[in-house]
Amino acid sequence: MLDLKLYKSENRPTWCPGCGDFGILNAIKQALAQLEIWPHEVLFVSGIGCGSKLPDYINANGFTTLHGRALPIAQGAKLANPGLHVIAVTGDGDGYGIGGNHFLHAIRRNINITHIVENNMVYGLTKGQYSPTSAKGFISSTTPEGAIERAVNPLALALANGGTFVARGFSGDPKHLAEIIAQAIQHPGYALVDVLQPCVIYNRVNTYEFYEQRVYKLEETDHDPTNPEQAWERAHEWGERIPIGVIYRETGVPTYEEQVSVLQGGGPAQTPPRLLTEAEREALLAELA
Amino acid sequence: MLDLKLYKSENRPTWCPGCGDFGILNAIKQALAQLEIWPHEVLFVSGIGCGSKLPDYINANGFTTLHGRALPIAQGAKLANPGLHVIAVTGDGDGYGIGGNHFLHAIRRNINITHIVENNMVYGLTKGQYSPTSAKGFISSTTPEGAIERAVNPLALALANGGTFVARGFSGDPKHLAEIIAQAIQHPGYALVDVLQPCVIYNRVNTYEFYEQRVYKLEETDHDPTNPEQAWERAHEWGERIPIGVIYRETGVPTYEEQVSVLQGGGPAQTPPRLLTEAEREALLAELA
Amino acid sequence: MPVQDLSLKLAGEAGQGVESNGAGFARALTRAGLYVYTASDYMSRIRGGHNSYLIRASAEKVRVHRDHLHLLLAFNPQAVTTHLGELVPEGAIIYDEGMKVPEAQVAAAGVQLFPLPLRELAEKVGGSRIMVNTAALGAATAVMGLDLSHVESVILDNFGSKKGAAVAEANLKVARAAYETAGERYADRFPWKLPKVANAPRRYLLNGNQAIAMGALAGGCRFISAYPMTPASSIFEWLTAQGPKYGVVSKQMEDEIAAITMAIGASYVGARAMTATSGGGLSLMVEALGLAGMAEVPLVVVNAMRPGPSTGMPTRTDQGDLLFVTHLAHGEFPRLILAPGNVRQCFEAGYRAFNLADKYQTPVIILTDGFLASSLETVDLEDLPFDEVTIDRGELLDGAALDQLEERYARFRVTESGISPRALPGHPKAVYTTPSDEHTEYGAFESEDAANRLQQHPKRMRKLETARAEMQGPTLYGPADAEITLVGWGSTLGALFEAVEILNEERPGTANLLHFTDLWPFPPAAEEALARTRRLVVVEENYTGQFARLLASETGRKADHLITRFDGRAITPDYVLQNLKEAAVHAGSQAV
Amino acid sequence: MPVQDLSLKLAGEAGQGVESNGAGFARALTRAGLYVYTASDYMSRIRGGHNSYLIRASAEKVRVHRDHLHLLLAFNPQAVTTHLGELVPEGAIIYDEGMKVPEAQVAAAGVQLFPLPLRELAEKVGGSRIMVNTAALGAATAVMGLDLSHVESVILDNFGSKKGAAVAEANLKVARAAYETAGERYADRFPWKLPKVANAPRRYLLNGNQAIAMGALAGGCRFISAYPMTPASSIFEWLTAQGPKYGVVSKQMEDEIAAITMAIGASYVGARAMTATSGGGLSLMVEALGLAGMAEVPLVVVNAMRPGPSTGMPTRTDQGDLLFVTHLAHGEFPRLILAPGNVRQCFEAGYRAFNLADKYQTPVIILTDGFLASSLETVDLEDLPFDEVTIDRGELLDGAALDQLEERYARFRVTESGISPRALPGHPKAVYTTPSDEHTEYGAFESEDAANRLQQHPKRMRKLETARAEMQGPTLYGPADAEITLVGWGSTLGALFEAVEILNEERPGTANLLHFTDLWPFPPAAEEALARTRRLVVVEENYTGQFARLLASETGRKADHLITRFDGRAITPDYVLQNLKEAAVHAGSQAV
Ligand SMILES: Cc1ncc(C[n+]2csc(CCOP(=O)(O)OP(=O)(O)O)c2C)c(N)n1
Ligand SMILES: Cc1ncc(C[n+]2csc(CCOP(=O)(O)OP(=O)(O)O)c2C)c(N)n1
Ligand code: SF4
Ligand code: SF4
Ligand SMILES: [Mg+2]
Ligand SMILES: [Mg+2]
Repeated sequence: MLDLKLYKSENRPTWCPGCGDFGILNAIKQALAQLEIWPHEVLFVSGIGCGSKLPDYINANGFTTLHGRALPIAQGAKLANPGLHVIAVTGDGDGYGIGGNHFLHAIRRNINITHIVENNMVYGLTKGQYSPTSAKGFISSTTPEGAIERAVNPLALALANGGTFVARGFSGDPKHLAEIIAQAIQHPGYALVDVLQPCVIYNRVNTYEFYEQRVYKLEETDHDPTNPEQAWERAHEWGERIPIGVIYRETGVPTYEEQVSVLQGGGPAQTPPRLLTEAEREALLAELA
Repeated sequence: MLDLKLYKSENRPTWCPGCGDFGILNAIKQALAQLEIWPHEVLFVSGIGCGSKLPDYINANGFTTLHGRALPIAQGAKLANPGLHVIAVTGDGDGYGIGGNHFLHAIRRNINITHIVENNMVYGLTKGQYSPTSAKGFISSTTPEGAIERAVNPLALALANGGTFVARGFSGDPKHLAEIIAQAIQHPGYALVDVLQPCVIYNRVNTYEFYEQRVYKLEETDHDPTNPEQAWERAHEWGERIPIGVIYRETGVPTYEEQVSVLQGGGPAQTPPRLLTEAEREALLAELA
Repeated sequence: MPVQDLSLKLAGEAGQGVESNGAGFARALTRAGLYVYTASDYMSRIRGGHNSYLIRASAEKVRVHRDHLHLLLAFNPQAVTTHLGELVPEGAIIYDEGMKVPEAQVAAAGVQLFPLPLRELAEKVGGSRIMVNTAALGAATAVMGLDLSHVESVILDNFGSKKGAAVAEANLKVARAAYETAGERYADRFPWKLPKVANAPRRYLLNGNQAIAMGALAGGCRFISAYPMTPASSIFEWLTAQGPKYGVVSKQMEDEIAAITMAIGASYVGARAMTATSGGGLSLMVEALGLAGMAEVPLVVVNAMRPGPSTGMPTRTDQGDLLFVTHLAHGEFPRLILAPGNVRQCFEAGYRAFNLADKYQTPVIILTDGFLASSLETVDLEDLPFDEVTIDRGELLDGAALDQLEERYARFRVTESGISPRALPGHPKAVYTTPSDEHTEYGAFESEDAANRLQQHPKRMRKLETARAEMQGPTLYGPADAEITLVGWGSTLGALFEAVEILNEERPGTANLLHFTDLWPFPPAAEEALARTRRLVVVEENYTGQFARLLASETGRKADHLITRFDGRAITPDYVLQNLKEAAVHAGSQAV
Repeated sequence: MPVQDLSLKLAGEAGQGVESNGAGFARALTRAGLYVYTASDYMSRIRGGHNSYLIRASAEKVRVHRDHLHLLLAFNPQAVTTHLGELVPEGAIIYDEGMKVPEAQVAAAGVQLFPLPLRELAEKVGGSRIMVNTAALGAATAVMGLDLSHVESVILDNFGSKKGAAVAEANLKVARAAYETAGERYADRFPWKLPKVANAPRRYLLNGNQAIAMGALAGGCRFISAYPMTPASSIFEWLTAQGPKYGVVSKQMEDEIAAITMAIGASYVGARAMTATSGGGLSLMVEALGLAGMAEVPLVVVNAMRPGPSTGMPTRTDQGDLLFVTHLAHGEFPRLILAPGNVRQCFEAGYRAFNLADKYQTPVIILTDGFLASSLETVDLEDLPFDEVTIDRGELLDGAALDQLEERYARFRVTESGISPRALPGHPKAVYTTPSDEHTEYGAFESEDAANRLQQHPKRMRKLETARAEMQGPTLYGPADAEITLVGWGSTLGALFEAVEILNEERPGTANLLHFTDLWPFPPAAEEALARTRRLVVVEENYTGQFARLLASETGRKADHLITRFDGRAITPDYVLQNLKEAAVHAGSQAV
């Protein structure tokens, strides 16, 4: 267990007081400390949004990128340097809205990264428009008559697309969340942690109270996370009771990088580029003669 | 039943002899004739790819757009003029690869369009790279060691995302396909018809023979397309036996347009734009004084 | 001692209501018969962070804010330290008497302190600490010598129906109490008073984004699909809010690509459709803009600029997208670019863009920026010229015309103007396809034939030449013959206008202003206008002097001097004057 | 009657192997000691449609193809009608004697018909109709007076291992049979012969895309993520194929946005990473290019141009993206643009781009086009200068340097050059963040502070000025003092070079060529080079004369005359000469 102070950034979070993002930040630090991952051994890649400011508030390598594009950047970093722990941090708009396509394909690609989604079911940073996970009927500046679409169910999507680690946490229970994040980091392959995160300013529906009254821990039930049918069922439970914990875990699936021949000795960022040898040049030239 | 000749285009298809796209074209004409939809009453919106050339080969309104962007264009056309039948036609790369995000969100939005995917499990027009639906291990110019990702399962994705009409056809059985397409057009809401389409040049795996040996029709079984569990199960059947037909159908779900107040009297393209009345101007100005 | 104008600023933390109270106060001043101009300054965060809101008011038309303040309403200590330097001597700071302020420093600046029991009044009289703002505004009203009635009317409007009469009543009480206390204590000590204007006509307070949206609505826009992005979101949100009343379909999409392509789909079948975005959003829309160009689909896109590159400074202002917009997308196609300079021009751009898009069947881009998007301006009725709005759909064939069609309909008929008569899908006589590939007159794929390409590509490009003839401006403000000509475009209009006024007041004939709103195709009148100028000083808000470069490539005329600003703040008259004086010294001002 | 050069064309339907046989024959000619240049012409479809493949061969270096043919191998009747006009008098057509040809028309053109039992030979001797191609090539070899051995060696290479010796054997037999028959019947009647070259050094046949990819590999590129798009795919496919041997990670992504952002991620942690795309793909990459600019991530992007707008003409060529690439993305950031003109310059651009990207920590864009991407050129060893390849990572701090760091590491340190020493993530002494928002020297968010912005934005932009000093060219070809100077960039090099040669042959001193490969930042040597020119004729493959406009805005020098081509075909020497002659008459040539 490393010292939590290691991860203290000199920048003070600009989140609103009470924002669920604080709990997520704490849980992440907790998980890193517990797994003894040093700040220089991890790279956070985030998008744009309230939650995506997280890398600024933790002492660790960080890259705050573009709205929706954290996942391919994280995957590129991981393939180039598999020695780094790569953690993508996105909002719900970021990860499931504009970034939906990368989400889809990252799941089935199974590169060994962790994806933490700060799912406040609203667009926080741009001041309260509805998001893909907003409930049907959610009223916002762009849905004055209430959201019409069926909300995205990220867990079901991940399952439908062959995800190998699918979990949900709640920012109001950072200890439990830290536990899930630690498992996600340890999981070999793409690991989704969807985090229920109250936005105390723009989401008056999915509040702390809303969740506190509903969430229950899967570990405290007889849920078998290796059973796809049970996972599919739990992924659809949303109402009086909302499950948190590891919904699904498939073991023994090789990661993407394990299946690429040239990555077996490490990634290209781990050795400095070099000039071609005489033999290599000749081989290339011979093909052209 | 209208005369099939109505839909005859003066342009000759440039598809390779034997291409599965011919069967799809025929099935579409058949469905239109059967439903008595005249060429001017329908708008085909396609992407870019071999299959997306289809609007050029049928006498009907057509718009061949951008790779991956047929769905939002089709949705915009439908919302602006709900009087048109709007049919989106895309390839698998087009619809599930680059267009994956629009696919995701079109499903849950449930605008009343039909989406026909010419799923040849390969990139045809660009000469044979693997696609999101290519089987794991598929060898192509960009996957010389075989595709590593788990293939996209479009049916499962549509189900996980709240799709209300999810079907699969086979271009080698255009009569059956026409039947499915006709049902899809009649379905109120977003209707997905994923079509197994052999590419005789670049896909040596998923050939006519491959399918002919495997496909079976759901109508000929006791499959209940209104049962979500059965649908989920059938969506995952892929191997010795491959189901075609309507996998899932949910009735009674209002379309998106039915839930938008201003669309109740028709769409904005159906009435010419007009100047504001005195009263309207005054109302606007009053808010600013 | 009456002044022409008075500037005050509200400043405090985000979440303290700086912006909403500032806007309310600006409305009260407008109702008092004054002209106001506001400039807000806020951070890319929801709570916390320092925000400020400047209001300049005058009995005369105000076109821009200035760098100096007469009055500061400080809601926290940081407000004082941050803005003290902006206050003129004898200017004053209104603040809660419980707050610590650096008195010596303030005194050294010659600034007065007007402590007041704002919080106490809010709590005791109003029953809630939130009303500290109301108290401060009541106090400001008093020291500026204004009638409280206008503030009261705004309070009633804001709370009257919404939050119930009780809240309104409490706010009214707080305002009056502060008004009285401040009036007694400080009214005499504050040297500036706002005039009481009798019988002013009704005037209107709105920002550039509202004006664009209203112009668009007036021009028949009935479809907007967008994705939220500061500082463009308010166009989308305004149209969304008005939607149900006027039949506007409004759709937030999954991303900007979906937003613009959905608008293309809507326009393709005949709706007047638009989207609005900024920076990264526009970058994502590039491919679709090329599609609209090739498919000849009318399309209106608003790009509200903010400092880049990339995420940059989301809540600030900039004019750094000009050359990007002029050249965006692979290949070549006609596009039109309008850059309005004030509320009136925003309104005009709103409806003109739709007429131009329909007429030339191609994308029209309105370039605005964070400053113009959010600054409130008081305007007269004539500046919202609803009467001038026309709806011109160009060569659009209606049902009757199509019924009479004798030959086969050729959607992409080659014409001299480049404009091909357009039929909307749905008529039996005009069944056609539109490929994004090169195509024939009838819309058949033809990405091979050189002869066909030599017909269609120039046909499309000729629309640009046809459109050039109706591109307006540049407009000359100030004396026809001046020593220097300031050249600007878009939102710097107000600042440059006033800079010219000041220069000519100091010494008549010093300067004039050549201001561009229509940027592309480059207006044909530019060359002649330039020919009559002497020393050319281009002023713009970017690093490389993009307009100066465009001017050079289009007219061959190089700027003699370039004044730039790229720190995310709007150019003010003061910035221009100072740069002109410091000329070669200051970083933002380069001899070219 | 020996000639300097001989041009032949294979033509038939897509799927008839026109391209693969053409490429094989070009290789045979190269092995025979000749220089070749090829130009293929194919449609955006997989089977059917008319394809052709032109090969120009000579004992001297060949830089481009010409508009005329000496020999046509016609695989279907359409081939004859389409290409008859290209044949010079006494030129000949080789075709199967069963095929109908318009004899009168051919005769009227002074062209000879060489019917042969190609199909019969293929079927009887080879056992398969597919070998008709082989038969035709055997026949061509004979009439051109070439030894069959080189064709035989290529057949052996192509089939020897792959499809088994039997197939190779059959093809060899067919080739020889056709060679003999054609030799007997027609060799005497064909007036041109290719020289037999003794002891030619080993030479290499490759296209521009292969050269870029090979240059990149030589320069240390070990990561490519891309999305297929004609005509860029072959770069990606070549590196993918070589990947396992050289340790290149290659990844096809879900779209171009994912492709470029994945490359940014790989480069961020230290790999030399690239992507390659075209048209619409580049349009989709715009936002990410801005990110790389802001985040100061080295990145190499190849854009292979094809005619737009939008999907346009996917299999054709164009130079229409220049100004788009120069200005793409909102806001301002430094980018470098290289536009190689031939195989050698492609190779050089391949590794130079990586050195420049690392040195300036910003995107470098290689502009190529459909023509350069796919035309095969015979080059000498010195044109693939592996020995000149260097790997210069610029100010990259290695582990040792970081170990010794004494102060806190400032990733975005403000320096005079604008370049900040870079550490890769992973070292305990250099833990830092990079926001796409404006940021401090240490990488903390700072999208508010004006003073910080005034440090960081100019810092980034200064890199452009630093880089300008090492931008190469333009290169002057031909006499220093000429009546007219042709100005071109990128892939038109060969055509303009030969046009100048022809002009000066006709009348010495007529013309020279100023060719640009480094386009942005605009090379400082341009002004001086231009000062020594007289009449300036800019030649480029787009409609609006984009380079001419860039030239005007960067140097103030306007072109005297503009020759453009935008029908998707490459500019040839003939096109230039004709346009110069017709000057004011021809559409593609405008006085400006
Ligand atoms: C391409 C692009 N489009 C839009 C934006 C504006 N934007 C910034 S954050 C955001 C959404 C934020 O929502 P979410 O991802 O859920 O994060 P949250 O703020 O709720 O944590 C948007 C639309 C942007 N920065 N870039
Ligand atoms: C933005 C963009 N990227 C890439 C391409 C090139 N491209 C054209 S079609 C295609 C893929 C075709 O595959 P699919 O969608 O499965 O259609 P198919 O040809 O197999 O019918 C690609 C990558 C393009 N036209 N536009
Ligand atoms: S707006 Fe919502 S999500 Fe953003 S910081 Fe505030 S509480 Fe958190
Ligand atoms: S390449 Fe494949 S998909 Fe394309 S036309 Fe040929 S057979 Fe059909
Ligand atoms: Mg959110
Ligand atoms: Mg396909």
